[in-house]
Amino acid sequence: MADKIDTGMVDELESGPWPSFITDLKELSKRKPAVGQLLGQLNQSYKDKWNYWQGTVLNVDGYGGGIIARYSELSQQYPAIAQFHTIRVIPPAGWVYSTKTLRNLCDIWDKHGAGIMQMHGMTGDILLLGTDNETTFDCAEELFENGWDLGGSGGALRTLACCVGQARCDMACFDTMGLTTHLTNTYISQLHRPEFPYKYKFKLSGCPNDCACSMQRSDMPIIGTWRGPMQINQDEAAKFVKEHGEQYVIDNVITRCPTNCIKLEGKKIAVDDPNCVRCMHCINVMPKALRPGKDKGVTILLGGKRTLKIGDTMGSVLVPFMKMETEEDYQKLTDLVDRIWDFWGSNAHDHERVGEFINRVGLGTFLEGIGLEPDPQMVRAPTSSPYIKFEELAPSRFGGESKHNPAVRSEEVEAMERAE
Amino acid sequence: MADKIDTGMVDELESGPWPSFITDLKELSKRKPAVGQLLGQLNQSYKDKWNYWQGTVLNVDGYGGGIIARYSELSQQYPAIAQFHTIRVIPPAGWVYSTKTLRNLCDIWDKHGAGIMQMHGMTGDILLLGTDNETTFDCAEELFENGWDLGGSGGALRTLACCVGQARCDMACFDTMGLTTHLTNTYISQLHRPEFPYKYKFKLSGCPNDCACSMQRSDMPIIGTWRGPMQINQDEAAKFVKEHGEQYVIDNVITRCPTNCIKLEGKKIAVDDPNCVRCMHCINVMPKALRPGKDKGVTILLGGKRTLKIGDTMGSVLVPFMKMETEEDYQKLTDLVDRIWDFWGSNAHDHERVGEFINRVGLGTFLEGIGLEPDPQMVRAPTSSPYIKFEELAPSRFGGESKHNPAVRSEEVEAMERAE
Amino acid sequence: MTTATTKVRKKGPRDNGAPDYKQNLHPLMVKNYGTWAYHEFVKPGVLVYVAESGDKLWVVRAGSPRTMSVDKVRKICDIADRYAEGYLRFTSRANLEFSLAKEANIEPLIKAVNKELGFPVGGTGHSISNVTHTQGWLHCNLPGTDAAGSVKALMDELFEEFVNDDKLPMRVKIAASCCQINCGGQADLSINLQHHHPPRIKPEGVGICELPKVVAICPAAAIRPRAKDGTTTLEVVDEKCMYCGACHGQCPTMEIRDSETDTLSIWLGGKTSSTRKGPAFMRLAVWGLPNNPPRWPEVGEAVKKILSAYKQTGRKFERLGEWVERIGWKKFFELTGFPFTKYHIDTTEMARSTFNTSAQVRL
Amino acid sequence: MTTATTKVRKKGPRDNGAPDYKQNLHPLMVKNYGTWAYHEFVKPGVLVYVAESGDKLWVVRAGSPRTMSVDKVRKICDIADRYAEGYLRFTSRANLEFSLAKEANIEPLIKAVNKELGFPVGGTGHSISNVTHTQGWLHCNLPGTDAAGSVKALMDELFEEFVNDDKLPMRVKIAASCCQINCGGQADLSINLQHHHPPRIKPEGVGICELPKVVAICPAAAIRPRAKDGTTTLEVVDEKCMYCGACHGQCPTMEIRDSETDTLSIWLGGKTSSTRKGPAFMRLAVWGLPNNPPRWPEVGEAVKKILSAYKQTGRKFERLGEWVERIGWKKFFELTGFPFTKYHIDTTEMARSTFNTSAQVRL
Ligand code: SRM
Ligand code: SRM
Ligand code: SRM
Ligand code: SRM
Ligand code: SF4
Ligand code: SF4
Ligand code: SF4
Ligand code: SF4
Ligand code: SF4
Ligand code: SF4
Ligand code: SF4
Ligand code: SF4
Repeated sequence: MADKIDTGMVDELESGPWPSFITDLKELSKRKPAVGQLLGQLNQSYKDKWNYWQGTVLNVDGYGGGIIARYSELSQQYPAIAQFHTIRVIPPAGWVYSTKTLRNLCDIWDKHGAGIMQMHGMTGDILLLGTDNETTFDCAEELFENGWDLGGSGGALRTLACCVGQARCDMACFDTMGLTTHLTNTYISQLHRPEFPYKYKFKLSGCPNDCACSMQRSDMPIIGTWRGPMQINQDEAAKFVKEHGEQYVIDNVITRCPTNCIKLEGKKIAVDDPNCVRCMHCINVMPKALRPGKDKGVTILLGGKRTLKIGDTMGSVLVPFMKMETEEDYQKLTDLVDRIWDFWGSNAHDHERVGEFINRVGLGTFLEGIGLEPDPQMVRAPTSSPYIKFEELAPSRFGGESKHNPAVRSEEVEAMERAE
Repeated sequence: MADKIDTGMVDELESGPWPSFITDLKELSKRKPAVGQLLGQLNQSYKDKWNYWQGTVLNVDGYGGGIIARYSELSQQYPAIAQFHTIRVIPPAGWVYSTKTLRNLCDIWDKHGAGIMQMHGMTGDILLLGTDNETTFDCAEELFENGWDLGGSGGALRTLACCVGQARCDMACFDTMGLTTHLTNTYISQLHRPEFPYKYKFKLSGCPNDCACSMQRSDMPIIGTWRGPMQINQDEAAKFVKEHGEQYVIDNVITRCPTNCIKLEGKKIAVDDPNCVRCMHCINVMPKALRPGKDKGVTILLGGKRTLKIGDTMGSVLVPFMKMETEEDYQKLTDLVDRIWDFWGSNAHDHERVGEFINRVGLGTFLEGIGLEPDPQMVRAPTSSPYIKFEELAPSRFGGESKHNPAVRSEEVEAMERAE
Repeated sequence: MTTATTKVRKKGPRDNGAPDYKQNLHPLMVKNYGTWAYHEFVKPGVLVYVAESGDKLWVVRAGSPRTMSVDKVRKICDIADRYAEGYLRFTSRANLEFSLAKEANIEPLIKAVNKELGFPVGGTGHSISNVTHTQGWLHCNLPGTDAAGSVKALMDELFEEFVNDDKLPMRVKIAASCCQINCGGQADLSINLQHHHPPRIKPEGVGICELPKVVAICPAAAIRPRAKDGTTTLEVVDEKCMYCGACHGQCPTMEIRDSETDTLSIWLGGKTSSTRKGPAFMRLAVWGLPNNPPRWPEVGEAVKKILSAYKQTGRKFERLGEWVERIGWKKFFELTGFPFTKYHIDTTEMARSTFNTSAQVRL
Repeated sequence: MTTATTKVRKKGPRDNGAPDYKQNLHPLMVKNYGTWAYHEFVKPGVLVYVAESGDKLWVVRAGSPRTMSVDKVRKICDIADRYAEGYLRFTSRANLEFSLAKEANIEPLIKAVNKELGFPVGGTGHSISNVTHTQGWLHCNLPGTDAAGSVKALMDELFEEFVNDDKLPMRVKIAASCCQINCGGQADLSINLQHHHPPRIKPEGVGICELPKVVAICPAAAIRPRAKDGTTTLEVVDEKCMYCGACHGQCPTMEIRDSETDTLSIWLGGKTSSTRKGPAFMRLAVWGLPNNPPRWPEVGEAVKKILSAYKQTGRKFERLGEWVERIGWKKFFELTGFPFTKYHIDTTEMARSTFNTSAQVRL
């Protein structure tokens, strides 16, 4: 059958210096006919500028997500891909593998599926492309046997992602891999069984460089930072200035500081630490001379997501600083997460992510809902609108009236109404 | 009667180093009983924290505005202020007076009114406080006889305001007084007869320092600027550097430039003119060394106002640069104004200022409506939302559909509906 | 009422337009119009302008209460005639400016201004200039507080900052507004009235206004007509109302003020100039200050607390809002001791644009 | 379909959670965890990390197509076993990273990666790293274009920028998304699909989805139920619809794609790092590019035009968006020759926050 398949258009993707997945998959198709048919359908898509997948839902026993089911509309022509599902698999935190681990995955997948892997999906999962309704289950069970687990999908916690962090990076301010693993395992049930209004993503970056793209691609970015003074090695600083020249340092370090808080005093670097906003720039340029401070922790943000519906949002500061080292620190974090999920879970609309929910109810109300004190670091600047409802200042006859934004504790309101 | 009036509370405003209007008005009350009664009512307001003025409308023959009519709720007690109106009078542009002019005004006002003047109102008018239904007319007629005219109120053009500009300021890039006078006289009918959806204010500043507060307090800010290179006097620059020291210049000039486009090269100042955004800062600090460029003109903006309803707005760039020297330049400006008034006038809601109108219909649609090409200088940055309706790219079967924002040419829509 | 216009009387001309400014310019201004080369600060309240022709014009600025008797204005004219060639102007902050052809006239003029008018000279350079303000109880029909009076009390407190020009990092512009309509401008620091509940409708008044217009003006669509005893009256949906007072301006029946609950708020960081980062809006700093005539001491205290922190930590040429931005609002609240509350957090459609969407924190 | 789950079969454990990362770390990473002192760039694609202990770890990065056969992944393992102590990792941009205890292994490893895998080494420093992308026609049910294929074509064009680390002012992150849902991230430069009309409802399909859910998901409230021939179907109010495709994700019947009219747009200036001025969103730069498989040449051309302007006028450490901000969008459009149109002007609720509300202009 393979030789009958037209791949004329996708063949054009075999030339050029960048590695071609077409060439690789063609090779694979020699022993996996489904892959050949996949290339055939893909070629048809290229011709027609049209897609031929239908999506539905398929669940492994005890799981409410993790499988992205696809049915081909061209199954007449390409029966081997009539069903062609993706299994999302949770990777080790930070996408680190021993060859043993990775070979084990390859073996299981070669046995049960089409043998196409994506390392990794945008959320961070290992994506295994190409099972049918039958092999999905067999594959999943063998994955489970070998210690693997399914990733998230639907209105659930999604697979977490983090940067390489302390395993290898000199900038890292907390144990991204440790916390990612801890949160994954603590919330493994929320990850597998969709019970949220909509998806919820954590991404963890060891420092504000945010190599895990947490700010814009996760509902709850957790970003490493430090309190107190930056570490400065003046000898290395002097070496750097000598090597590159003063003008270079002024043009590329001093004038780039967002708060104008770093100075070159002779060959010495002086940082006005209380005004340093931990933007990382100077440290990035002079990593031998400058390092994050010693009292490390995290900043916790909330509400990032990509476009759909209200447009892109970024995380915004929720907790400016939290230590993140001990059991108790982890406990404090999961307590906060629980309160957020509780309030969001009971008050959000269907398909409303936590950032959209905050947009609707207001950050002030949200903070009350989760029991967190307002902090000026949560905002760039206070409101410029005078239309504010100060409950404390309302006369008693108007007292207790609801705020500018719709009341979120709708249960209470209903109860009050009934009592009247 | 005067001695029976309680001014106990406002008397507290007679102490202290700042000049007291109470003292001044008390003096005046000796020959103007109404002023004494005004102080009495004011004192009552201080006691009760309550206001006792009712407002209505009063028009001078042939005028639709210019008088702010007030009736006292305490007229039983204070009959002399039963009617106590304000006459708004257009000042000479830039609030310049010869003593002859000013004495003439004092004389007319002393003759017909209570003799209280405010120099000037927030919009820029001369405010004459204290006439009744009768004297208002007599006063107005005598003002007219002497070349004065009434200011604006209601849904009309308001009295224009401008900074001192070229009359005395070394920063001025166009003739603020000349243009203010020209616009006032060209549009005197629109100023006197409310025919707009709502008020319209011009404020003119000779340079981006905006001493006339045009950005935030006028619908159409007109701000002086220049094209091409800044004028630099390197001798004066060197003197300045010598006098203040290099560090001072770096800290107070170089690092304050918003686009990082000014440098100190030895004792010389170098400006990367294409990236200079005419913010004025460096010129303000070194007015002898630096001056606006020679090819002067204006930037025209649109949409500023204070809080009411949608919150504060600022003007935003409409025409990045226009020469403003000749008859033809003036004509080009009034043509533009006419088009704006036409489009806004026929499509805005009642009580909708031009900035609010743009908010509702979208700037793109507005530009089409007034026949102006989009210019990247109108925005800080292009949109970040992918939800855009590219009419050119819509297939013909969906062609001609209306845009994201409600169609503004509602007449056309109606006509089309009727045709069906 | 408008019947008065029908009375037969002699009619003056109409549509005169603006008085000719050229007739009102100091001769040196006419001569050097558009060719001024530079200026220098001579001393507080006094600048000198040098024209390309070499001519010099000295400008003396005096603080004015804005509200004046004709008699006071005539005295001003007297002084201008004596020392300033018979010309004067007012500034955009209602200050008085005399232009002098002769340097020798500066001191005599200052003396006359101080003695004969009782006005201080100052307001230039890095000073606190006059407070721009509104009508208040003197003339408007909407105010919840006084304007001219509260400003007089405040300027008494800030007098030293007016008559000096180097006590502050940068010039400070203050404004005050007497109702939420805010005729007072944006400013470095502004004191504004704040209402705290929806308008109470005075039932006796409902007839006097055009109901559809009142309904239409509400930006929150909170007003709706209601049939009552055969006639139509209005009602306000409390939850929707944002206490803006737009309806009160349209119809006195919609009483928004409340002498017991209205308070004053302090807003910071407004800026209209395009210098450096450009114009900015004011932000809520302090709320719930009592509306306390005749001298509003709590407001004066709060303002001075803020200015004192600014004086201590502001950098030269750094406007009040730029200072707060640099040191961060966290530091601002620490330095001044005012609380940061949930009410400081924006709840409008633009709220998200005010959030700290970065990991930039001060720790 | 789900009957399959009822089949009797041996069940594995459940809720395993994440594999233990510690088992998968290179020994030097375990030893020096959290105590890395600094890093240095050795050459394109190669960095060295120095720990406080003095240990050195060499990291070699290789470009990967992300979509790979198990056979390819096994070859990767072979190489890691030979030169990298049996460990490897993937980056957040789907690149491959080998960690080496021995400097001497660098060159042999690079040779093996090039030869045996056909992968280039690079993507570090001021390079263009791998393009993050989405499923496209390979697996998703919603795409209007392909992802892996168009990215392969683009990376062929940008190969030199990948294998060098000093051809650009700063690192450039590129992303691509295959429908308006945008699973691809924000990036310095992103190529995204754009729909141009409301969904056409496939009448035959309306039964298959829960209508209330479809109605509810629409952010513009553009979908409403309509009775037709006794059953309920849906209709879209064209004027309200913003072509977002949210309904298409909910129900395949709401066909939003159109092979004739869908186009590609280029967005610039996304940034997630909090460096300097902090994170930023991408902005529309170029629209209406044809969706032209198999190699999308027009997109490659446009991208190169932008990058060439950036290379010429960007300053060191200035991300793409920071560069445009500094030189101004006016200059950007001049340098690249793309037009600025009314579609570039924001029309959302936040529109006003994108306007140039200052007199700051470049003239
Ligand atoms: C596979 C993946 C793209 C890829 O090739 O890497 C993907 C694919 C899909 N995404 Fe996604 N998203 C993927 C990462 C993302 C990301 C990026 C991220 O997580 O960092 C985003 C943007 C960030 C965010 O969460 O907003 C993203 C935003 C969406 C959205 C819009 C959500 C929103 O609230 O804006 C949808 C639509 C929805 O959820 O209704 C969506 C929906 C989908 C669906 C499930 C389409 C659907 O509704 O049927 C796609 C399934 C394709 C398939 O056949 O496998 N996907 N999706 C990524 C997940 C792989 C993994 O698990 O590792
Ligand atoms: C007199 C004056 C305050 C003062 O003491 O200086 C003033 C007083 C009033 N203003 Fe004002 N406004 C005055 C300048 C302003 C300014 C400042 C400016 O023009 O630079 C603003 C803010 C800028 C702007 O235009 O937005 C201003 C924004 C308003 C508004 C809100 C308009 C808006 O769209 O946001 C209203 C309410 C309205 O128009 O419905 C208003 C309405 C009023 C009324 C007419 C109240 C009313 O609706 O009955 C006040 C009459 C008071 C009286 O008894 O004279 N006044 N008003 C100022 C006019 C004097 C003059 O003509 O020179
Ligand atoms: C006289 C006046 C114009 C007028 O037509 O009336 C004026 C005159 C001058 N202004 Fe102004 N400004 C005047 C109101 C303003 C205003 C509006 C206001 O106060 O409400 C502003 C905008 C404020 C804002 O942004 O909110 C204003 C923003 C400036 C600036 C920009 C400051 C900045 O960096 O943001 C400068 C430049 C400077 O300070 O170096 C400036 C500089 C000047 C200079 C030095 C310009 C010159 O070369 O003559 C003038 C003398 C300054 C002095 O007071 O030391 N003037 N100036 C106004 C005096 C008001 C007063 O009595 O205090
Ligand atoms: C390996 C990786 C983390 C991981 O866990 O996988 C990583 C690793 C490093 N990043 Fe990163 N970044 C990685 C993705 C990112 C991302 C996310 C992305 O690419 O989607 C970002 C955010 C991009 C954004 O803002 O949109 C990112 C923003 C940075 C920055 C901040 C740049 C800036 O100034 O804005 C630095 C600092 C720098 O460049 O000096 C940085 C610096 C570094 C350093 C030098 C940190 C260190 O000391 O080890 C690492 C080697 C850099 C190199 O490539 O030359 N890394 N880095 C990711 C490699 C991706 C790839 O294969 O190309
Ligand atoms: S986010 Fe920071 S800690 Fe993590 S890899 Fe990037 S630079 Fe290193
Ligand atoms: S980390 Fe950023 S804010 Fe802090 S000193 Fe360095 S450049 Fe400035
Ligand atoms: S706006 Fe400019 S020109 Fe006008 S007075 Fe102020 S500094 Fe002078
Ligand atoms: S005017 Fe402003 S933008 Fe231009 S060089 Fe001077 S400081 Fe820079
Ligand atoms: S702020 Fe309000 S009360 Fe004060 S003058 Fe303006 S409209 Fe009247
Ligand atoms: S105060 Fe404002 S929001 Fe409330 S009813 Fe009146 S107009 Fe509407
Ligand atoms: S961007 Fe759209 S088409 Fe592409 S993977 Fe995501 S949901 Fe599917
Ligand atoms: S494309 Fe978006 S806006 Fe249009 S109907 Fe579907 S969900 Fe609604």
